[in-house]
Amino acid sequence: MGQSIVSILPEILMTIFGLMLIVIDVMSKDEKKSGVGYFGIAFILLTLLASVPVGGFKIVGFDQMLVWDSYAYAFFIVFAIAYILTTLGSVDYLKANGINKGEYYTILYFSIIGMMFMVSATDLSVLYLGLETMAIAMYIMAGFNKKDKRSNEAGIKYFIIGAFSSGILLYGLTYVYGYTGSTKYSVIAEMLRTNGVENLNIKLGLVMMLAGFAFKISAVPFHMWAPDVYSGAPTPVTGFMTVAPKAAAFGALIRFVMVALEPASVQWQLFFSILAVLTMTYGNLVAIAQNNVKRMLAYSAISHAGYMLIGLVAANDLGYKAIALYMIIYGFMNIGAFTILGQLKNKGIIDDERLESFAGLSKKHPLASLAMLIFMFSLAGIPPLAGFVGKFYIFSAAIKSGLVWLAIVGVVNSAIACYYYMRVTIYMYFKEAEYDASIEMKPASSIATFIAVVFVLLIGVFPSFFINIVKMMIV
Amino acid sequence: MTLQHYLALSAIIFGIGMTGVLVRRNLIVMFMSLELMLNAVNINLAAFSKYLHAMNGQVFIVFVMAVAAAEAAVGLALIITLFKNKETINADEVNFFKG
Amino acid sequence: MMANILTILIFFPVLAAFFLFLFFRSGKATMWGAFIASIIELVLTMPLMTNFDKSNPGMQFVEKYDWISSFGIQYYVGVDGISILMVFLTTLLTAIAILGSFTYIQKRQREFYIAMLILEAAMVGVFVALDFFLFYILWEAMLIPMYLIIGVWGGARRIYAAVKFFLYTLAGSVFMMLAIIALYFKHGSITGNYTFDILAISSQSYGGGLFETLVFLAFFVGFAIKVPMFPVHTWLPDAHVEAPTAGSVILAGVLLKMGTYGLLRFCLPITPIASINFMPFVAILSVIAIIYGALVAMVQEDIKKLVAYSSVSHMGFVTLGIYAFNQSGIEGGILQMFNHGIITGALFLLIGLLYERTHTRMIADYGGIASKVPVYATIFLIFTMGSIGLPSMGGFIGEFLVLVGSFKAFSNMAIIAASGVIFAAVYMLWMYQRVFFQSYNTGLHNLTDMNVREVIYIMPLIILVFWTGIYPETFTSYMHESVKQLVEQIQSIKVAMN
Amino acid sequence: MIELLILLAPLAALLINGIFGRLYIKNNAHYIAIAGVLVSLLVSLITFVRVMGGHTVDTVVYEWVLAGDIKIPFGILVDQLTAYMLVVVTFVSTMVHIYSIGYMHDDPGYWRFFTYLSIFTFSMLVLVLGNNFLMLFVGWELVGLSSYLLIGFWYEKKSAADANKKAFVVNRIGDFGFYVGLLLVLVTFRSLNYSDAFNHEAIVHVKEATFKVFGANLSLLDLMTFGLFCGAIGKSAQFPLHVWLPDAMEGPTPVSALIHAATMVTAGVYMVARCNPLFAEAHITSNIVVYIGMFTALLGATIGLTQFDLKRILAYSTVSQLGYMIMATGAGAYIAAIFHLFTHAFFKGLLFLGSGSVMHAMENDLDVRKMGGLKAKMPITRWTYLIGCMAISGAVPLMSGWFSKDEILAMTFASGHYFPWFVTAVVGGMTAFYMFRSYFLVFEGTPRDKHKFDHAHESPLTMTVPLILLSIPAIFAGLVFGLPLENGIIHKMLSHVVAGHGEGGHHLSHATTYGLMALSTVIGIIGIYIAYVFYVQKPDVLPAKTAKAAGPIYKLFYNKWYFDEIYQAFIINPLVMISKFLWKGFDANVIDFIVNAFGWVAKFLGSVLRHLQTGRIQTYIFSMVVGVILLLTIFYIG
Repeated sequence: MGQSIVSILPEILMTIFGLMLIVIDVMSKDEKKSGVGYFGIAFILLTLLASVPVGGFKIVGFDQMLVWDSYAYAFFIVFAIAYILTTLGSVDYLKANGINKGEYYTILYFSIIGMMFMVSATDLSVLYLGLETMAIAMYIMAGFNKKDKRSNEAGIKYFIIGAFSSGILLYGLTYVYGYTGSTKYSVIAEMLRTNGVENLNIKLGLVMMLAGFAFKISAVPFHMWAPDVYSGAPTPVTGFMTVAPKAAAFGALIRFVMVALEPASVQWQLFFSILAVLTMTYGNLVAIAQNNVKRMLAYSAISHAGYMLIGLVAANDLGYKAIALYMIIYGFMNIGAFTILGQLKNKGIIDDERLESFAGLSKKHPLASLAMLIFMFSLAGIPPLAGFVGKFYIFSAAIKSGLVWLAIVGVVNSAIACYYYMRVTIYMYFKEAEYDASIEMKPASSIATFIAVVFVLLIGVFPSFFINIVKMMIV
Repeated sequence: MTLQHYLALSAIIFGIGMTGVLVRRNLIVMFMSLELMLNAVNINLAAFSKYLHAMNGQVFIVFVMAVAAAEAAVGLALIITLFKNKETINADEVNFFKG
Repeated sequence: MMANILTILIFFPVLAAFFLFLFFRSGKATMWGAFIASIIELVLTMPLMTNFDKSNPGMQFVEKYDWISSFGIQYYVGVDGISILMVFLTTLLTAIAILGSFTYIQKRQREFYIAMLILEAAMVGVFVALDFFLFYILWEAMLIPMYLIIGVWGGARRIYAAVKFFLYTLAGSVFMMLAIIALYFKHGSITGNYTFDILAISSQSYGGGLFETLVFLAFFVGFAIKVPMFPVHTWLPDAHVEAPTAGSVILAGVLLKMGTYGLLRFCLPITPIASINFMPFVAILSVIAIIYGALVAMVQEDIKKLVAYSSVSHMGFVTLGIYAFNQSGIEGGILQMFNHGIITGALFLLIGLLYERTHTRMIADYGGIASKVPVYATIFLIFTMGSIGLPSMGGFIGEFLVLVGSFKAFSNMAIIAASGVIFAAVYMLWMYQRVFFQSYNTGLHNLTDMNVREVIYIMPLIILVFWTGIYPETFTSYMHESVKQLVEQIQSIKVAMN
Repeated sequence: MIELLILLAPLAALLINGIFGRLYIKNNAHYIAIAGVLVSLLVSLITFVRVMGGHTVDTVVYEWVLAGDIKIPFGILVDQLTAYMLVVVTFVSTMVHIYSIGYMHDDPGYWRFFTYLSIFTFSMLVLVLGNNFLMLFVGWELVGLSSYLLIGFWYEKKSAADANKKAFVVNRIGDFGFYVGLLLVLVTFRSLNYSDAFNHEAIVHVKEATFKVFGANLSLLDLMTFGLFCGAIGKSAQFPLHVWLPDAMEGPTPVSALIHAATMVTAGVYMVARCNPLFAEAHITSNIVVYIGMFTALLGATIGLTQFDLKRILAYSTVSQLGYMIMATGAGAYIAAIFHLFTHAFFKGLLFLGSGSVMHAMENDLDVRKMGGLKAKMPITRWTYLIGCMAISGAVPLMSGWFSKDEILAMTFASGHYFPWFVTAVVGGMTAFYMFRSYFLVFEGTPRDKHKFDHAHESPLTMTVPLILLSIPAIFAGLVFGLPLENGIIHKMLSHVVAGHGEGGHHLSHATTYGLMALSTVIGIIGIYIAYVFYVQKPDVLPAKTAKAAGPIYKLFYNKWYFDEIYQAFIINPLVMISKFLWKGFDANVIDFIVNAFGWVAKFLGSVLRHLQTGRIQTYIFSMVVGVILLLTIFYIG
């Protein structure tokens, strides 16, 4: 029993801190609400330090229902990074848009607890619970800005489609449970190995479950919700949503696929390779046609999910380590880009995230546009920035497992992607200012951007520290 | 009443729920059909649990119900805020974002 | 200090750029700061050149530190006979380009000079990198500053040119990344030690089958775009015409050489069997490039575009020389790379001077300016004759060695390539006549002759162009041993093949 | 090693004038230039005497081009052939330098002219002194450069600007052939040094070898020599590539005298003579050389008959005389060719400088129809010009021309080329006719343009002294070097260079040689008589009448056999059209189209796929359902 408690110690700690956050929120005055966020950061850092899995050990709890190991910890780092950067980035945004409420930070905080359960789940029920905790928190965050019609629409769309997809996931889950007799991954794997995948009509369950996951990581046939929700939600939330939930979904998916469905690897590799090609190509092509930077970055988030799927399809340990590293790097560059986007105010007539409002920005705000340039080229995967290291790792995993054709598709896609990332720099550096758009970098958001830029450059040039974190992961 | 009967029943209810979501325009009705789908899942779980003589299926039903309740609360709240702003809960009006 | 001279050469410009970025506010101060930094860099290359042991074919001034040990990636740099001239050319041209753009760049001077210094660091790095990962990072890192230089300070169609340049080069080098990773795993599986070390990978043979051909093609595409070879050259005229003077000097002077350097450092040693199989194909492409580049240059209306197409023709000679696989061919190719850097760099500087004064590059707008600007006309004539390959100047020696080498390897190609000598004279002299001779075109105004500053920064190029012509041994002595080693390696494989 | 001084003196003059000319030396640049050339002249004369004493030099100054197995030195070779060339080049160059002081007196680019002259002298000496083919080629191209600079000296004139570009390009076409020949030499003899290329065993060893070029298996020696000969065609203005020499008259007259009469154009003859061991073995090429030389001689003479511009007449006569020399080398008479080169340099230089002083007097108007009766006003120019005409016509015995040209005719006859001998004999008559036509039109008869005649005056001393000095060798060069016939001083000296297979072949009995000489003298005299009748007795009747009678032939000759028009129509225009097509058509439309197409396709697909996003929740959910169904079918089939 003691070991089970220890296995969910990080989650317990987080919950306690979460409750304390609510209390702090209630106590703090209206304009001091950002204090809640800073406390949140402090608490998450504390848990991060407290729950370091010494020496890559595995604490299995609750009769193999969940496990706390270096794998889960690596994803916890991604969630922590996402939380800290988003909080710093959104302090000024919330003040500017008049939604400076403490609940913003607490709900964000609780969603991380859901993600932690997802990542450490080795049982379908724990997986489902974590999934839903995170999902519900995200529905609220998407629709957080009550007064803004766009945020409402995002919330509603995310809710309806999210609920529908979790319905499909559950339905698949029942069949998997029904025909393998248990919800534990190890047992499922055992049953699949003995009876083989063909004779049990488990395929229906499998496909529906994987479809549910595909929805969460916005893989193409199930991605329709992503552009509208990402564009509608408040910008820092979009930043968070493109990183943390996606990382959690990938974490849970890898563990489920690599452990539970290990015997059926041929099937799900085929499943995900189709999805990977569609996701990358669709994401990149439609991103080119966008002229609103926020929507463009939404589509780029979809395409990056495609690159990560390549890591998954590679189905070797290098593959999922590459995904984890990619998530860390993606976290920094994407949230950095969204923070800057959040601070962009355009007193002109058109909505402020259009490409034209970036025109001539480098003259007025050299530092901010330099940071945006670094994020854009890092997203495009140009060395010496971090994006390249992530992509390099993913393509190495693909080639190691012989998927050269998939690597070629990935490489061609990243070449196409360069075009729309470059268009932002074209407007910023090469064009003259058309509208008097301006970015006032307040202290909090400039710290967030600074941290993001430093890490993007650091990982680009000295990636060994982060590679070592990821190296210890074993599914 | 063999297992197949239950599975068939739950599949039918699931189908009704899905078409409800796809066809109806009113958000509230869509939300109800979503709940319908979840109940179909519960039937399935109960059937399998009995058939496998294992309790964890039914425990799972409790989880599903709890989650459905939470979802309902959040979903209705979102629908209300949408109504306050756009005076409509017709799914087709909710299309500011396209392309 | 001598042991890690290379690291100093790579990181000094970056530190200087960072220092300028932090402490220098005004454009003028950054300008002089950047110039001094580039001069120091040039001075630092001098000990590299003097202490270089010409009898040792292998790598010198080698530095190796672990970088990403889990992947077998090291910070591994070294220079040998093939790359040392290129390092000197880079530092020299950058210093001259910076001095040359004092009056040319008016807006946003700070960012320009910082971009130039970072570009210099990346270029030096590419020529000395001996680890695939480090090479690839610097190879692509160079794109960003060059893209900004073309895009921000370029001419009218700069955005199209910058985008075209960026995507064209990227499309080529993206396949190179896959080839590098494939080599990494293949080499690892054969020898068991997973590393990105170029020398280790090139010392291993890969059996000449489909794998080696695919790797060769991936590398070849990446480098052919950079050279540029015939079918993939259309980015060069746009990038050259739109880039500011300093940009086109560096673009023509150094960036083109990275393609041919890549062929020498990667294609030949790592995939020799495929290179030998593709020898006729590459030779045909080079000859087409020579003739095609010359013919199209003949009918250009814009001087800069004409010189750009002439670069396509000259680089055709270089690739022809390299793919002759014999000592004189390859040495001729390397010498031609060095000469082309000097001659075309100087031509672009001179055109830049003209553009600063008259703001037009169309040949039709000029006429008979020799009477107004005699000094400029004489210096321009020197470099026109250099570009034609007149003896007593470097161009001739390079071309002669390339033709000798290629004549031994494939005589028909060499004969057609030699006809390029005629077309070179046609297009350069026709341009020279329409711009400098005939009656003075009154439409031109404020045409003043070169002032002292401009003559000073052209002077080193004039000296070098004659030096390589009269006593080329000072430069070719560096490469004898390294090229001999490379040629022996390929000849032994050639003998083994048939 | 004082021979090196010959090179260094003009080089020093060139550098001093070139660097300090514009600002400091300005109008007294001629002192430095003449000093340089005089030093070369003196040292050349000393070397000539030492070479007569048997002292030849073949040393390496420094290793120039090193690449693997190729070692090409920068070396000096002084033997009998070089000695003669040195004397010719330096002597005529000095005369032209002195002459130019007067001629270019008030020209703003005075210092620039003398710098270019020094460049030319230096390059010609490099060409002549080099001890390997690469040095020869370097001199070859540098001489092409200096002719480019000097022809285009008055670059404001469009005609001059066109002429110098044309000269350089046409030379360059010849140099392309030279380059291929050079490469062949290097590949066969593994070195470019004359000593290695010309040793007899190596040549014999290679005699039968063949070389595959574009599929055809040609004999190696013939291909190599033909390549080298292409260079000579270009440089010595032989048949296909002769078009640039008449246009080169755009340059100042001293330039025409020095470069386009005496020295540069003879470089081709020198090269063929230097490579006589190779040419002797290459029989096919030698035949080609003979016929090209013959046809060029005919071509030059026929066009020369009809021209009215004095300098054009002399230019075409040079083309014709060069034809003679080339024909001689083809027929194996290398010594005769060099002998004619030697004498031709003096009298043709004399004629050109004479025409220069006439031009000077007639305010730069060269149309002979406006001249006449100048003998009264310009006695020295008249007499020197007359000596020149007599020398070139070969009709006046004991004059230098008579010796060398008749020897060529005799040698061609002896070597069995009867038809070329016949044609060139007739051409000898034509030469006499058009030279004396020019003399009579300019100096004899009544002045046709009163106004110009009154202003005419004798040229200053600086111009007339060189004329006199040049007329001396024009008269006596033949006598001093040519007697006794066929083994005079020049024959004995050059036989060392042409040892073994030059003269040995075919000796004529004395009777036939004298008979041939008499015949050609008679033909010359007939030519002069006809010219006298045409242009002195009935100047206004006969020329017009014969022109009308000749009709189309006259028009053909007058328009320079339409070569310029043919080249323009069949080579230049198509080339420009092809390149325009390649640029606009291929580069812009094909490659760039594909490149832009990638971008456009991506954009198009993007905009199409974009519309899938309808914004309505139902379509999103529907797409999910469709997705699931599709994947299910794949799994159940797959």
